[in-house]
Amino acid sequence: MALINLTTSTDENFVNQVETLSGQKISECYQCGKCTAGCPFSFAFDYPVSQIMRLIQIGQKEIVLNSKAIWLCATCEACTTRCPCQIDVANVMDICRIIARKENKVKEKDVKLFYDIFLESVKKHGRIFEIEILMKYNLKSGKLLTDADLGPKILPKGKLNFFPVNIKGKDSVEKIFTRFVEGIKNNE
Amino acid sequence: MTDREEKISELIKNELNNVDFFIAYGRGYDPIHVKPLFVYEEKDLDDLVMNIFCVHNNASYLKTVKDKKVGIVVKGCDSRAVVQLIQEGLINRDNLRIIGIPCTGVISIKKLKEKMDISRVTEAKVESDSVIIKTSDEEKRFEKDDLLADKCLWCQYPTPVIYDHLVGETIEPSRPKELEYKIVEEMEKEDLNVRFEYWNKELSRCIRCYACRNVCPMCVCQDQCVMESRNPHWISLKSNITEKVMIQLIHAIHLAGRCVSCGECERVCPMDIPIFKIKQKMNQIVEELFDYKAGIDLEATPPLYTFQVEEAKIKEREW
Amino acid sequence: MVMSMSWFIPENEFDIFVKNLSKKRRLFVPVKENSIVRFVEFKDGIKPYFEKQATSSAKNTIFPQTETLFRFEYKKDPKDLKKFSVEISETIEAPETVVLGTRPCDARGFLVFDKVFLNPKHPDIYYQNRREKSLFITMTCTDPEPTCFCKAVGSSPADSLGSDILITKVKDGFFVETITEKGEKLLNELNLKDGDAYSKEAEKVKDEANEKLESPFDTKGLSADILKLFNTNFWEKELAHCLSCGVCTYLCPTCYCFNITDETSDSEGERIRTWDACMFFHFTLEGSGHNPRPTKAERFRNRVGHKFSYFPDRYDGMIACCGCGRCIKSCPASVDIRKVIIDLKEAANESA
Amino acid sequence: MAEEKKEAKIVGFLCNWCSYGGADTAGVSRFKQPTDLRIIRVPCSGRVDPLFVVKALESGADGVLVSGCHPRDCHYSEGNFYARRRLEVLKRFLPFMGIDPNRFEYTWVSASEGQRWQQVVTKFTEQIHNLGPAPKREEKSDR
Amino acid sequence: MRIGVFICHCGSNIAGTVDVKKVAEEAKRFPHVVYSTDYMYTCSEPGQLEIQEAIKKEKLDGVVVASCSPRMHENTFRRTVEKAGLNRYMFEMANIREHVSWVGVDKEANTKKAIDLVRMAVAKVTLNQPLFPKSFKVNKNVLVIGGGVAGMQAALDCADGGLKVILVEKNPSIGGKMAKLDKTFPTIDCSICILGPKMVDVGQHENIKLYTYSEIEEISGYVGNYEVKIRKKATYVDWTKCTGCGLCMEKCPSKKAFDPFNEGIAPTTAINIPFPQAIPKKAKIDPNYCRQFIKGKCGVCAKICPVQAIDYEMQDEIVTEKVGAIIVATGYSLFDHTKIKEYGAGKYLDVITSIQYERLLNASGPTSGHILRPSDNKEPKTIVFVACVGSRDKSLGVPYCSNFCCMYIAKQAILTKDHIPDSQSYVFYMDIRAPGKGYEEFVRRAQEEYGVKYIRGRVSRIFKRGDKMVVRGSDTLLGTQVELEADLVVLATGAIAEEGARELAEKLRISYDPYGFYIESHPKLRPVETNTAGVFLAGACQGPKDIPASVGQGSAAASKVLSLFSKDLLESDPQIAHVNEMLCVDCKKCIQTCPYGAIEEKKTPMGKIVASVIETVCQGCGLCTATCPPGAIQLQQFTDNQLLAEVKAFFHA
Amino acid sequence: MSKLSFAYYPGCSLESSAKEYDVSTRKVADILKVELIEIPDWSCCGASPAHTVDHLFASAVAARNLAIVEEMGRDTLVTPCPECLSAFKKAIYNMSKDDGFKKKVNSLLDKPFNLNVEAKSFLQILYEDVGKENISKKVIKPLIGVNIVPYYGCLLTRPPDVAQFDDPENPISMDTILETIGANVPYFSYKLECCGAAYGVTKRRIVTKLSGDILKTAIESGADAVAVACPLCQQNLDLRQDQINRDQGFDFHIPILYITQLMGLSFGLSASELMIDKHNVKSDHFLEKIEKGLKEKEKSEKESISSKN
Repeated sequence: MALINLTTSTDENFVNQVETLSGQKISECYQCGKCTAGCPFSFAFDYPVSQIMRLIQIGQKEIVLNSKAIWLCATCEACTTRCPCQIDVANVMDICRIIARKENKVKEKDVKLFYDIFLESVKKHGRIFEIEILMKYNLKSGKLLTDADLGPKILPKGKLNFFPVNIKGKDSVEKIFTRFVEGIKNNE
Repeated sequence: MTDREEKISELIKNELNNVDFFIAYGRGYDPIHVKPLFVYEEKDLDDLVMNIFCVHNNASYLKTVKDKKVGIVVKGCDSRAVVQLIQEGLINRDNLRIIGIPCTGVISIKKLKEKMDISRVTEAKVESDSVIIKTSDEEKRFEKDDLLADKCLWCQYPTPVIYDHLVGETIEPSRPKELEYKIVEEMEKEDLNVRFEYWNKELSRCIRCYACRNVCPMCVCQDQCVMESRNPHWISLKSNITEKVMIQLIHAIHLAGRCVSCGECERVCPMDIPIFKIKQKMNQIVEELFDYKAGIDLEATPPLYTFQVEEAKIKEREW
Repeated sequence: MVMSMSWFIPENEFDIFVKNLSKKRRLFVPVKENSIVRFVEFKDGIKPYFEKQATSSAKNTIFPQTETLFRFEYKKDPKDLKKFSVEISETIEAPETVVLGTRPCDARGFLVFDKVFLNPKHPDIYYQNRREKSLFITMTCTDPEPTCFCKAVGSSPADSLGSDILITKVKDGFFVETITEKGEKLLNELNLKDGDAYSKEAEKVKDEANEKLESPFDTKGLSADILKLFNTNFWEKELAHCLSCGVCTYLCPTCYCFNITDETSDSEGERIRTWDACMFFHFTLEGSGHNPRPTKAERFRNRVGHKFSYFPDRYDGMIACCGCGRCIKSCPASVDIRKVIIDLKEAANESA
Repeated sequence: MAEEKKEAKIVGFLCNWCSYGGADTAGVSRFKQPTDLRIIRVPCSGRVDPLFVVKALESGADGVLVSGCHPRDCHYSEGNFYARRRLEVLKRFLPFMGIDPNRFEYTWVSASEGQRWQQVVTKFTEQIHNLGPAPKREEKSDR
Repeated sequence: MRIGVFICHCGSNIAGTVDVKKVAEEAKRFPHVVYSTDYMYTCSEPGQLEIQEAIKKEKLDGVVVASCSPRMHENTFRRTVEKAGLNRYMFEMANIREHVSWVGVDKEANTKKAIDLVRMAVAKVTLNQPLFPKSFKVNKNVLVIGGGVAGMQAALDCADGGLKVILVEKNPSIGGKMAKLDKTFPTIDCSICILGPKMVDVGQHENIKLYTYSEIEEISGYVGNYEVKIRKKATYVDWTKCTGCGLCMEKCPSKKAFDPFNEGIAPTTAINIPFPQAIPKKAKIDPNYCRQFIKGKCGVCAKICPVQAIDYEMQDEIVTEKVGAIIVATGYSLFDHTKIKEYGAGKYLDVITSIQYERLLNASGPTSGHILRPSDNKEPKTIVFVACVGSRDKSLGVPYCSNFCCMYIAKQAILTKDHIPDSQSYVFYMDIRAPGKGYEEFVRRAQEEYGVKYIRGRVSRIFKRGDKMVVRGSDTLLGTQVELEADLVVLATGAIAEEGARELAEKLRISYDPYGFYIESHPKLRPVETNTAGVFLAGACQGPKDIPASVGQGSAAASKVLSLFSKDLLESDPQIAHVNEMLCVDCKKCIQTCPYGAIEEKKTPMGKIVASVIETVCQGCGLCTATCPPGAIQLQQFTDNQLLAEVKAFFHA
Repeated sequence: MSKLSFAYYPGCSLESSAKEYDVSTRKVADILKVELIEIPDWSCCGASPAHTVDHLFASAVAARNLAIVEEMGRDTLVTPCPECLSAFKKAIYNMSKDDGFKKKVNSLLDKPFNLNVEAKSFLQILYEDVGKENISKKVIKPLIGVNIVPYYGCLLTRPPDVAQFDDPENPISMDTILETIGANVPYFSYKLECCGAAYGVTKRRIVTKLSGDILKTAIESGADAVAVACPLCQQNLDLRQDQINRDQGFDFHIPILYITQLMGLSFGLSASELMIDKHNVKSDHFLEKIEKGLKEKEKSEKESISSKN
C-alpha cells in the first residue's frame, strides 16, 4: 500500500455519510478481525473487510470506493452475524457500493453491469427474464462466452422461458423506478 | 321495595351484628336524588333503595372510618376503590363486609338536567331500556343509554371485583372499552393553546369547595391536604386561576396510578367542571406506560410506588 | 323605605335595559355555563339567564372569594441593614355595582352579612364601601323549587327585603318596582315606561308565587333544641354521609366566614381575605395543633347551630339562613338541612 | 440588544451526586453554556416531586429541567427509578392541560459527563428560546 | 433572621466574569440580609476568619457563601460557621463558579445569574433549621461475604486487628477461584502452595467464625448495627463429627457426580470432599447424584462412616449474626462459552475453557497434571488459545476487558510447553494487556523463550475436520484469513459478575453496574467503600481483577473497617427525613418506597398511627418527601418549603 | 391440524431455471395440506442488485408484493427462495424500525404497505407450522441407507435480527426434516458457508472455489447427496459442478437436491414428478441406493417377524 497522507486524504464527510446511510457507528469497530476471519470472499478481496472498516474509520474515501472488495461482497451476512461490536458490517459494505455507484466509481464494472441489466429487466417486465439478462450481459461485458458451457446443460431441460413474463402491474413496478429517480433529482 | 332491595335489606340485617354500621343507599329528597344511607339499626333500613340513581361511590367513606368494622354496598366501579384501598393497605379487608351489586349503569343527573327541568320530579322508573321521569306537569321517556353517566358507557366491571355477597347474577362486560378514553382523545384533537384556554375557562369557575377531593375515595389525606394546609406551602388560599389549576394538578398527580375512574370528582362538582377528563388522561397514561389499571388486583402495587429496572415503555436516552 | 314606584319593561326591550344598566357601572348578571348558573360581570356578548335560581349565590359580587386587604413592603435602611420599615398601601376596591337577577333569598342573605360587617362598633370598611355602592335588582321567584324553604325562615318568593328593586315577570314583560331610594334613583336615570297598568297583574303573580311554597318546619324552639342535643351522638349519625366539603357554605348566600393570610415574596406581600368554611378541618385548627371541632359532625353541628341558634340569639332572632335550598340541591351526598332540622326536633322531643 | 438577549426563565433540579457533579465537571472543564438556567440542588432525582415542575411552570418558568443519575446508577440505588416513572407520567400529562411538553425535560447526566451536561443545557435552552415565553394564565380573579 | 452574605472572587476565577461587587451590593436588598460583602478568597484562612468575625459582630444566624461548588467547600464553610458558634446547617452555598463564571461568557448575564443564585440561597437559608447529629453504639463484629483470596485476606486482617469476623462462603470450602489454579503469573509459583497456609490460618483463627456452604438470606440494620440471617445449606453430613477421612468417597457407588471444583472436566462421587486441601475438610452429599436420594436406598456411606456423621434428613438452617460492618468479597464467575454457537457451543469435547485447562494442568487435577485432551485422552501437540471469549464483546453483553486473561493465557501457554516440550501453542489475541509489574516481560518470555505464536485477530469459527479442530481466524496484521488445525482449543473465557450478585446487592442496598459488578463510592478516591455506610468491597465483585489486586483490596477493606471501628460511637448525618406527626395520614407510601426500609409505623401517645423514621438507617435521599401526599415527611435541609422558597425567589425576583 | 394456508411467492428463478423447486414445493405442500395461494401479479423482489442502488428503492421493490398480500387479506407471505425471503424481511425490518423510512418507501408505491404482513420461508413453514410429526405421517418411502448433508446457505438464518429463524450458527431445521424422512445426516461443518451466490455469471472463479469447498467437505463427510433450499445454491453446486471440477481439479458427481424433492421422494412421488431428472448431476445412483436401502430394511423386518414367529 502506498503512503497515506492522513492530513490531506482524511475525509470526515465520508465517515459521516457512511454512518448516516448505514445507521452504524463505524468508530465502534476495534479491528478484531472477526469479520475477515469469517468472510468467505476474503481470498478474493483486495482489502479484507476489517480493513475496509478501518479505511472508513480514517476517512479514506477514495481507497474504499475504488476497492474491489465492496463489489465482491455477496452480503452473506456472516460478518454482521458475528460482529462483537454489533455493527451491521454487510450493510456498511452495501452502503459503500451505493455511494460508489452514485459517484461513478466502480472497480468491478462487470458486477455493476450485471446488476444494472438485472434491474433493467425488472423495470421492463416486472420480473426478470433470465435468458435476456445473460445475453445482454455477455454482449455488454464483451465476455461473449460467459457460461456458454452451461447452455447445452440447461437448455434441453426445458426449464428456461424463451419469452419474458410481463406482469400486468409492470407499470406500477416501473413507477417505483421513476419515482425513485425523481425523488433523487428533487432532493438535489 | 323491589326484590333486590328486599334481598339487600335481608343481607344487611343479618350482617349488622358483624359490623358497626352498613353503608347502603337511601331515599333522598326526591325520587332522583338518592343519598348514601348509614344503617346502624334495622329501622334505618326503611329508607333503603337500590336503583339506577344510586350514583354515589360509598367507598368514599371508608377512608374516614378506618378503625371501624363497616359493611358496604358497592357497584362494580365502587368496588375498584375498595380493592385499591385494600391494596394500598389503607383499609383492612377483615374489617369489611361487602355486598356487591352487579350494575348496568347509573344516571347522570347533569345529563338529565340538560334534557328536562328536574326541579319537580314526582316519580322515576326504569322500563327495560327506557327511563321514565314524571314531574308535576309532564312525563318524559328517555333511552337509558342517553342518560347514563359516561363511565357506564365503557364500563368493564359491571360486576363488583370484590364482595362477600353478590345480589343478582354476574354481568359480563358488554360495553366497548374503546370509549374509555374518548373524552380524552377528543380533547387531544385540539391544539395546545386551545386546551390551555379551555382549562383556564372551565377551572375559573372553581370555588375551592374541595368536594372533588373529599368525595374521592383515594384522597386519603383529607384534612391534611396540601391544597389548603399551607404547609408545605404549595399553594395560597387565593381563588385565582393559577391556584385552581394547581389544585387539579395536585389531585391528578397524587392520584396517578391510583384513580379507579369512579368519576365522583366530576359528579359532585357544584360548578360542573369537567375534571374527570383530567383523571382519565392520567389513567390512560398509566395504562399505556405500565399496563396497569387501579383497583383490579389486590396484590398489585400502584405503579408510581414501584419500578422496573428496565422500563419497557420509557425511553431512557431521549434526552 | 320609600313608596314604591313602578315601571314596565316590555319583553323585547329587556336586553336594552340590561345594556343600559351596565353603562356607568359594574353589572353582575346570572349566566349559564355548562349546567350551572353563576353571577359574572356583564360584558357584550354575555347572555344573562334568569329562568332558574342561580347555582351559586350572588355573594361574590360584594364579598369576593379573594380580596386584598392591603399590600406591604419591607424597606431596609441602606445605612443600617438591620433597620427596616414597613410600608403599607391600601387597596379598597369599590366600584359602583348593580346586581341584576338575584332572587329574594339572595338579596335577603346580605341582611345577614350586614349584621356582621356593618356592626356600628367596628364596621368592615371593605364590605361597607362595596355594600354602599351596590344595588340589587331582584326577580320575584315565580317558580320556587322543591328544595326551597324560604318560608320556613321568614321570607317568601316575592319578598323584597334586602333588594333595591324588585322585578316581577308579567305576561308581556317585566313589572319593575323600587324598594329603596337607591333603586329609585337608578330607575329614574333609565327612562322606563310607567308600570302602574301592570301592578295588579304583578301582585297576582306574587301572591301565586307565595302560595306555591309551604313551610317544611317551624323554627320555634329550634335554638334551644339545638343546644339540647349539643353533646349527643345525633349529629354523628345524622350527618354520617356528609363529605365535609365546602359546597353548602360556598353556595350559601348567608355564609360569610373568611380567613386572612399573608402572601409574601421577597420583601413585599399582601394580606388577603378569602372565603372559609366551617365545614373544613382547618377552619378551627389552632396554632398549637389542637382542633376544637375535629370531626365533621361537630362542624356540621356548628353550621346548623350558627344559622339557627347562635346567630339569632345574638342578632335579634335573625336566622342566618334564607331558605334558598342551594345547600340541598348541590350537596354531593344529598344532605338535606330541612331533614336535619326535622329530625333534630324529633330527637329533642324524644329526649325530653 | 437587550431585546435579543432576553433570557428565558429556566430552572433545573439536579441531583447532588451525579448531575450537579456533572454540571460542576462542565464548569471545571470550562464548557460554555447559555446563562438562562438556575440550578436547584436536591439530593436525588427521586426527591423531585413532579409538583415542583408544575409549580415552577405555574410560577412563570419558561422551562424546567430535571436531571439525575443514570438509571441503575442512583446513589440511593433506587431513587431515579421512581423519578423516571413519575417524570415520564408528568411529561405525558402536561400537554393535556395545554402546557407544551417541551417546556419540561428530564434527563440523566453522570458526574463525569461534563460535556453531556453542556449539550443538555445548550439544547434545552435553545428549545425553550424557540418556544418563546410561556403563556401566562389570565389572572382575572373572578370574585 | 440575620443573614450574612459573602461573595467570593476566587481570584479572577469568579470576579473575571461576574461583577462580584454588584452581587454583594444587590444581596443587601434581600430580606433578612443584614450583612453582605465580597472577598478575594473566601475559603482562605483570613476569608474564613472574616466570616467568623461577621457572625459574632453582626450576630448572624444564617450565612450564605457564594463561591465554588458545595461539593468542593460545603464542609469547609460548615466547619467555619460552627467554629463561630453557629449551627453548621444554618449555612448555604451559591455555586457561582462552576455553574456561573466558568461556563458563561457574558459578564452582565453572569452577574444577573449570580444574583439570582444568591437570592435563592438566601431564601433557602431563611428556612434552614439547626440540625444535630446523633451518636450510637457500634457493634464491632464484621461480616465478610466470600471466602476467596480477597475475602480471606480481609478476614485475616480484621481478625488480626482484634475484630470478631463472621466469614460466609457459599461453597463447601474456602479458597475461591485461586484454589483451582495450577500456577500463578508472572512468577509461576504453585497456587495452592501459597494459598493453602492462608486457608489454614483462616480455618484456625480464634477470631474467625467460618460458615461454609452458607449464603446470606437477609440483611437488615445499618452501619454499626447490622443483623444478618445466614442460611446454612444442608450437607447431609454432621460436620461436628466428620473427620474428613475420605472413607465415604472411596466406597460411594455413585461415581458420576458433577464435580464443580474440577469444572466438570471429570466426575466425582456423590459424597465428596471437594479437594484435598479443602478448609474445612469435610464431606458433603450432592443429592442430585446420591442413590439414597434418587432411589431411596443405598446408605453405603452411612454404614461405612466411622463416626456416624451421615444424616440424610438434614435440613437447611438459618442462623442470625449481629455485625457492625460488612465486607463484600463475592468474586466473579466465568463467561458461559456455550452461548457462542460459532465456537461449537460447548459441544466439541476438545474445545475447553481455560479454567478447565487449569485443572488439566494441575497435579491434583483429574489427569494428575498430564495434559490429555478430553475426546481421546491423547496428548495434544497443537494447542490454540482463543482470547476474549466473552470479553470485549458487545453482542454478548460483555463489552469490558476481563483484565487477567491475557496473563493467564501466557502462563498456560508456557506451562503447556513445560508439560509437552514438542507442542506448539498459538494464541489468537486482539490486544495484549500486561500492565502489571513483570507482566509484559512474562508475555514476552512466552513468545521469545517458549515459542508461543501470537496471532493478532479474532476467531470466527471453530469446527471439526477429522479428529482435528479447525480454528478459522484472521491475522489482521497480515490482513488475511488464517486457519489452524488444532488438537485442543482453549477458550479464555472472560470474567462476569457472580451469579446472584444483583440479588445480594439489593439485600445490601449497594449499587451495581449494568454487568452486575458492584459500584464503589468513588472510582479513584474511595475504591473499597460503597455508598451504603459500613459496607465495603474487596476483590473481583467490584470488577475483574487479578490476585495481587484482590489481596490488596481485601487488606484495604479491612483497614477501612478497623478505622471505622476505632470509635465506640458513630455519628449519624442529621440531614434525614423527619415526620410531622400531625400531618401524617398513615398512607404508608413512604414505607413502601423507602429504598432503605428506614421508615416504620408507630403509635403516638394520642393513639394515632404515623410514619416514623429510623434515624440511623435513613440516608437522606428524600424519596419519601417526594412521595408523601400531605407533605408530612420532610427531608431536613431539603424540605418542600425550602425548595419552594428557592423556586419562588427566582420567579418573583 | 387445521388446514394451513398462505400467500405464495415463487420468485423469478422458480419460474424458470429453478422450476423443479417450485414444482416440488407445490407437490409437497399439497400432500401436507398446506394451501399456497400464489400472489396475483407478483413482481421481482429486487434481490441484491436493488440493494446496491439504494435501500429505499430496494424496500419499495419488495414491498410492492407485500402490499398485494395485505390486499389479499393475508398476514404471511411464504417463499421458497431465501434471496427473495431476505429482500422481504429486510424491507419489513427497515420499515418497522423507522417510521420516516416507511413513509418514504410508501411514497414510491402505488399502494402503501402497512406492515401487516410477515415473510417466512417455506422451510420455516415445514419446520415450525407443519412440524416433524405431521411430516413423518406422510413418509411412505423413507430414505434409508443414504447420507444426506443439509446445506442452508447464508440467508435463511442470517442476520439473526432480521431472519428470526433457527440458529444463525448451527441451524437444525433441515437436519431435522432429513432425519424425519429417514435419511442419515452426517456432521457437516459447511452448512452455512457461502457458495458464491450471485457471482456465478460475473466471477466464476470465486464461485467455483467456494462451491468447490462445500462439495469437498460434503464428500469428506460421506454424503451421497446435498440437500439445499435455495435456487442459487442449487445452481452453483449442481449446474456449475462441471465448472468446479474443471477449475479446482475435482471429479465430483454428487447430486444436489432440493429439500422438497427429497421430501417428495419419501412421500412416494417419482423422481420425474419431482423433476429430479432436470438437474445437471444425475441422481440415478443415489436413487438406486435408496431403493436398495428400502429393500434391505423390508428384508430385515421380515426376518425379524419370522424369527419372532
